[in-house]
Amino acid sequence: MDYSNQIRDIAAKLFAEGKIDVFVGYRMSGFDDNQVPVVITDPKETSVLVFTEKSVFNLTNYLKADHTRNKRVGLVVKGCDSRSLNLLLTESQVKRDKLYIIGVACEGVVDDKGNKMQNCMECFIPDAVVYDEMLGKLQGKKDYIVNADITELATKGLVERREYFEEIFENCIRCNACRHSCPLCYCAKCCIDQETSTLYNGTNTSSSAFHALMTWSLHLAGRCVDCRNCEKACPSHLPLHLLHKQNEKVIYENFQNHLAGVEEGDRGAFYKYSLKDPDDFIM
Amino acid sequence: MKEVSYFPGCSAHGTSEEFDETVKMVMKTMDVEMEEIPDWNCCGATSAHTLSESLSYALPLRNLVLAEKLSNDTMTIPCASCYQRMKATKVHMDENPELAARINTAVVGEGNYEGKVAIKSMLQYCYEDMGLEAIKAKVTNPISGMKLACYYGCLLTRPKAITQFDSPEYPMSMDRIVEALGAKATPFDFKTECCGASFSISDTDIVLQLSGKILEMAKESGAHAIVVACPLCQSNLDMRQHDIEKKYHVKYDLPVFYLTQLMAIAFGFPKAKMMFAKHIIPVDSALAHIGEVIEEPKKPVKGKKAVQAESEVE
Amino acid sequence: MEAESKDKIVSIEKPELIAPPDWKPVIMGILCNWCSYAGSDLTGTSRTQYPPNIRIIRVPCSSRVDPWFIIKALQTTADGVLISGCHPGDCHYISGNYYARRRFLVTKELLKMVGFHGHRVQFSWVSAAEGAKFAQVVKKVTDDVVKLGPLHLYKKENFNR
Amino acid sequence: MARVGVFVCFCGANIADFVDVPTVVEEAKKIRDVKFAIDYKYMCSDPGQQMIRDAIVQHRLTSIVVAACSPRMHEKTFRKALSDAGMNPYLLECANIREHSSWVHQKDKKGATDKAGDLVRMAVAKSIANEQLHEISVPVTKRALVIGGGIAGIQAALDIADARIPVTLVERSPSIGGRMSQLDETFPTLDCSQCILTPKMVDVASHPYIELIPYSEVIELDGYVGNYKAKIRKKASYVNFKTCTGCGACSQKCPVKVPNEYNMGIDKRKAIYTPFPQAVPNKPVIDAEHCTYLLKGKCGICAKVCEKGSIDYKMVDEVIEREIGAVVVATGYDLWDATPYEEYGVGRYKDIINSLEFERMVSANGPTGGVPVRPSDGKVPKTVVFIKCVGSRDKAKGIEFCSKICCMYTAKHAILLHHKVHDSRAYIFYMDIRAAGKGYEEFVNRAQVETGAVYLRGRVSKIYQKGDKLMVRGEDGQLGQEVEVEADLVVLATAVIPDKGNPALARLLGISYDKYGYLSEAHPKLRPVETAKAGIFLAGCTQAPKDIPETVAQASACAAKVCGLFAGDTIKKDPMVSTVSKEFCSGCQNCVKVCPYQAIVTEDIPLGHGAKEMRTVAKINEGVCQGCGSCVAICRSMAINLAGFTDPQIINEIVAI
Repeated sequence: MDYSNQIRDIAAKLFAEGKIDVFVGYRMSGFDDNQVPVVITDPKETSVLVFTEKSVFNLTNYLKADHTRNKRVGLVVKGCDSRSLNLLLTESQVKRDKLYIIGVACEGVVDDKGNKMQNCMECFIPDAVVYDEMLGKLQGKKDYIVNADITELATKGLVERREYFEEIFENCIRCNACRHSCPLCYCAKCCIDQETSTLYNGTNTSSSAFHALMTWSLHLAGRCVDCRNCEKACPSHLPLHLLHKQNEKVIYENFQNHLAGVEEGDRGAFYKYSLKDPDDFIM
Repeated sequence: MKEVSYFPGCSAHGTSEEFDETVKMVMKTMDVEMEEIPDWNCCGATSAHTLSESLSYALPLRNLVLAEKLSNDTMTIPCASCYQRMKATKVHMDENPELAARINTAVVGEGNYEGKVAIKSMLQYCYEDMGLEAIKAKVTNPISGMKLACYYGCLLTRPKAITQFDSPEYPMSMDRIVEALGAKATPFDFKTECCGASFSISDTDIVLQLSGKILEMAKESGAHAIVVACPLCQSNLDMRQHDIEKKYHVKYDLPVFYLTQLMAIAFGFPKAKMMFAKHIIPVDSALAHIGEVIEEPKKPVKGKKAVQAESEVE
Repeated sequence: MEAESKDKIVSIEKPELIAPPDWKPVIMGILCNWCSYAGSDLTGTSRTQYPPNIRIIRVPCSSRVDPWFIIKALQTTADGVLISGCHPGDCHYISGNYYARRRFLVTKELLKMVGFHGHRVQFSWVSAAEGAKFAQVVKKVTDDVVKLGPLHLYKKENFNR
Repeated sequence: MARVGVFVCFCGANIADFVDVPTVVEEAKKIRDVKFAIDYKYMCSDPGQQMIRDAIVQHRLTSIVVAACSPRMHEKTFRKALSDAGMNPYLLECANIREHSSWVHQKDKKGATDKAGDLVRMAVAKSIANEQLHEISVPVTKRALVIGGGIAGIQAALDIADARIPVTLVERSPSIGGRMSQLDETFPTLDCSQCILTPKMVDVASHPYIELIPYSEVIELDGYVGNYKAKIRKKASYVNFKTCTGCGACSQKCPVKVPNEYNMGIDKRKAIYTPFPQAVPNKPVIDAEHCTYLLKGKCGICAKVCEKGSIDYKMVDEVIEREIGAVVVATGYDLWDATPYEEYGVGRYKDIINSLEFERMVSANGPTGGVPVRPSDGKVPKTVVFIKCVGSRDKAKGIEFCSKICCMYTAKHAILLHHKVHDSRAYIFYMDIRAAGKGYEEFVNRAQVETGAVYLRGRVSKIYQKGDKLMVRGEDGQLGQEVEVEADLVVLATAVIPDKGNPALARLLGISYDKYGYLSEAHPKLRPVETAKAGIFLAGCTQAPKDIPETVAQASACAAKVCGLFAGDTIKKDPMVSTVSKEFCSGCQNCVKVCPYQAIVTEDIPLGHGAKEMRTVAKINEGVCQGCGSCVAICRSMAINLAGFTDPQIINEIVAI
């Protein structure tokens, strides 16, 4: 999977035609063979653009930043990225007519060690769902698979699960990198930072981490597209996807197979309802 | 060439041999290969489900499991009662996994029921799978001139939840088929009334009363004969007709045909093969009407709603 | 797991934690104003008795309940949470309980995954006419939570009063 | 620093017997912010309230907690006490220690006392976060919109207009009158429906405060209570009502015949027509679906014969707007289509008719001149079978509910049949006779005794034709026998269902409807004429099946509600509504989506201070907001809060104990 040349050409063309002000893509990090996102405003710089299976980050995160806000932006999206873009569009955070989207039929990206990422192995929408131009051979939708870690956790006992998560929450240093890296965390001021929320209270104990991460994952429930920007950003290497994938599983199984951002106009599972939603857990 | 599994049921090898024979003729004409379920057993009929619920499902289930071993996706059954038992078992098994688990163990050794074979009565198969147009295309000897009262009986369309076919109260599928053969179906109100069914032996008087009413209404509708798709209906209406006439001092003289018999005639098979000799009421008078021209009544019976929708210009 | 032995109650999630002898569970009950709060009032007027462990908070509608109220309650004061609203279709605000129902299911399943027993968070639909049902629900939740023992998970040791 | 006063009530023995009140007071005094705590025998009594008023002044209290009965009981009383002492009434919190403690823990005084103490602590904690709130005043436009011109709409419009409040009455068909105008005589008095209805119709047309807009439909309703804006589409009538004299020459000469809706399709009307002779307004309209000129461009006879030149083929639909303060919905009922009763041969036999068709036949101005006839051959029937509950009370084929009016009108039909055809006999198959009402039971008895109607308790299982008769086979449950009646005519009392346009209308108005399509009232017992949306009221069969007196009563009730709403220049509203903190709002508009009242809209504000670029944020219309809090809980930015139930208030309660 290498679309570097095509993307360079498209970006150069878009600049030349005056269709965009900014292009968001990937470049080589310069230190190793990993890639980092790059925001290009100078048409001459398009030659640094690359796209391979090392292009892991979800670039829609940059649409909420000041240097792209209200500008005409060209960007590259994979299947998962395009789903978060879909949500940003319905949630009125970006305007479709200001975007030029290069969709990629993604074959999966790899981690630092070169292994295919878990979310890519379980990916059910590899092709971009919203785009102006498509690169690569369409792969079509696949069946939803419950995350392997969630399946494994379900086999563990209550105490074992508690111990496992207690450790996770203890290791959280409340740096909020997960929030900043998440394309769907665009609030003007995050609820955890608001004085009235009494969520944070200035401590970084497992207690406040528990509260913050649980609330965060519930705010992303039915919206998370499993791009794993948060996990890549986490300095403590916490398996944050567990929280999101658990919610995704519950929502998929109970709410008419809802999957975030797959359909145009989707807002996430909590902003609609069905009369057929499960009721048996309620007395 | 279509293929279909075939469950003849006990009566097809006895009282309703002519049904069985003509079904085969019709199927052959329509290019349908029938494959009889090997080693089939009794469906349990009316008796099993009065004795034991489990038994009433277990007996048909064995047949269903055997049917699944054949490669066909549909099984057709001429007898309305067999059809009813099979279909009821299928519907209950599909909807109630607990029951399915319990009954499945009863037929252990034959394999597990998977629910992959559709069950259709002969009438349903003709109507849905063959199609009116295809039937019409095969007619070489139209039976025009015959006025026929189509009698469905209790089981072919009822209960709706089980049969999932046609209207439970005023079905029209058989009427449409006989019309495709060239005959005229009379407006017959008693097409789903009970004929007395199994009281035939235990309390004949009831049968005489109920079947008598059916015959009376069929005669009233102007029919030359009755068409059925169920062996028991046929035997009650045909065999008991003389008794009924004697008891109520009336004369009906209404032969009772199997649908497939008439189809076979229309398809050009010789009368001699229809086993009409097995009928109690002679069929010749009715068949003599073939070729007559039916005068259309002046006022066709028409739905009131249909009239309302039209507007006219003076 | 057997939470309750002869003379000591241990937390089901944290077996090393033993409840003090005078331990009484606290259930935080969040009730919608129009159905369940009215129903709980009816329980009172009809003098139907139930265990005194529940502390009731009134909200206009079950859809007002933000999942982090549940999290907050479990983290601070409560050993169990009961949330109750109008029956589906009866919501005073037309559709609030349908939205709430979705959030509740996901919240409960998430809490279960991170190590809370499912009985810690329970939901019910209690109409304004179901005073007796409310008493039964409270009794059941209280009994359940007593069996689970004290909750000592992610407790905030010194939260602001 | 908060200064909270706590007032604990004995409620006689109600609380004091099972809760140790002095201990609760002592516990309350230990709370940091409580500056004053006291108990009293009856806090709600005048001396009790005086204690609160005195303490507020004396101890400079900033919020009040009353630990007594349920806030649903006396919250208003105590708020008033605060108000009287010059304090904002919304600084009150009630701790419900009676319904939630003393009454439900009568065998556990310690448990009850502990709980009461905790409830007080929670209320104190909440009250600290209480804010001063003020009732919201919403200006009112004093004009009512009545949708539907049947008896319900007519009565509501007249009653409102008599209070000198302008009314706009919108009717879908060319004339007002509705179903009642189709009836012959009415039970239980047998007075002629036309005779009592037409004077009211004329009143509507001539009333100075009523604007009658016939042949039109409401297509849009925006706004909120007191301030609605309605769009009404006036269908093109192709007749200039201003110049038309209603002479009727056009209808006489029109060559196109169309089934007459007014007579249930029994006879024909013309393409240009007035629905019936007493129509109000008595002006014809052209039915565009059937007019030859409008369809094919040929004919034009009506234009030729009209001396006034009132025919205007070029007329188009017109949309008009009205600003209104309240809406009365009175869209009436329809009859259920009995086709699923295949065993009755509905649709196959012409001589099976429904009750409204029978009603038209026996009506003096009906198509048959008041004599019932068989549709098949025009003969006068001698034996008529009436079947009740066709569709009603039938889960399998029809609808579960009882249509309420069929028992009575069937008895009436039996009497009318007897009046019109003296040697006839009525057979009535019924499930139960539900004749609850003034003079109703007597009326049914009269039908049985006077006319010799045969009441057979049982269901009909089959109808079939024999010769030119319909054989009705049913069960006489009282004899336990099957019976067969040889009938000339069968009349089905089919179920009463709401107008099929109700769901669409409900969505347009933003109100709810039940599974049958009946519009839902706010409370089945205590608010039967209001809807959940303030300022929209229901009259007549649009809410549930009703007879005429009930319909009229409900219509008048609607009028009283409308008049009450319009009594002042503004409407007072509870201040428990949501507000948006714009600086926190991220503009995702999920709140717009979940709001059941469409109370949330969006507005554009500058991106930053003085910035030219704009961003979109939510804005709540406090006039429409009902205070459910759905938007608050789904707002991830925590930008919305609900006054009276803010996050700090609820969190304070949670962490208080």
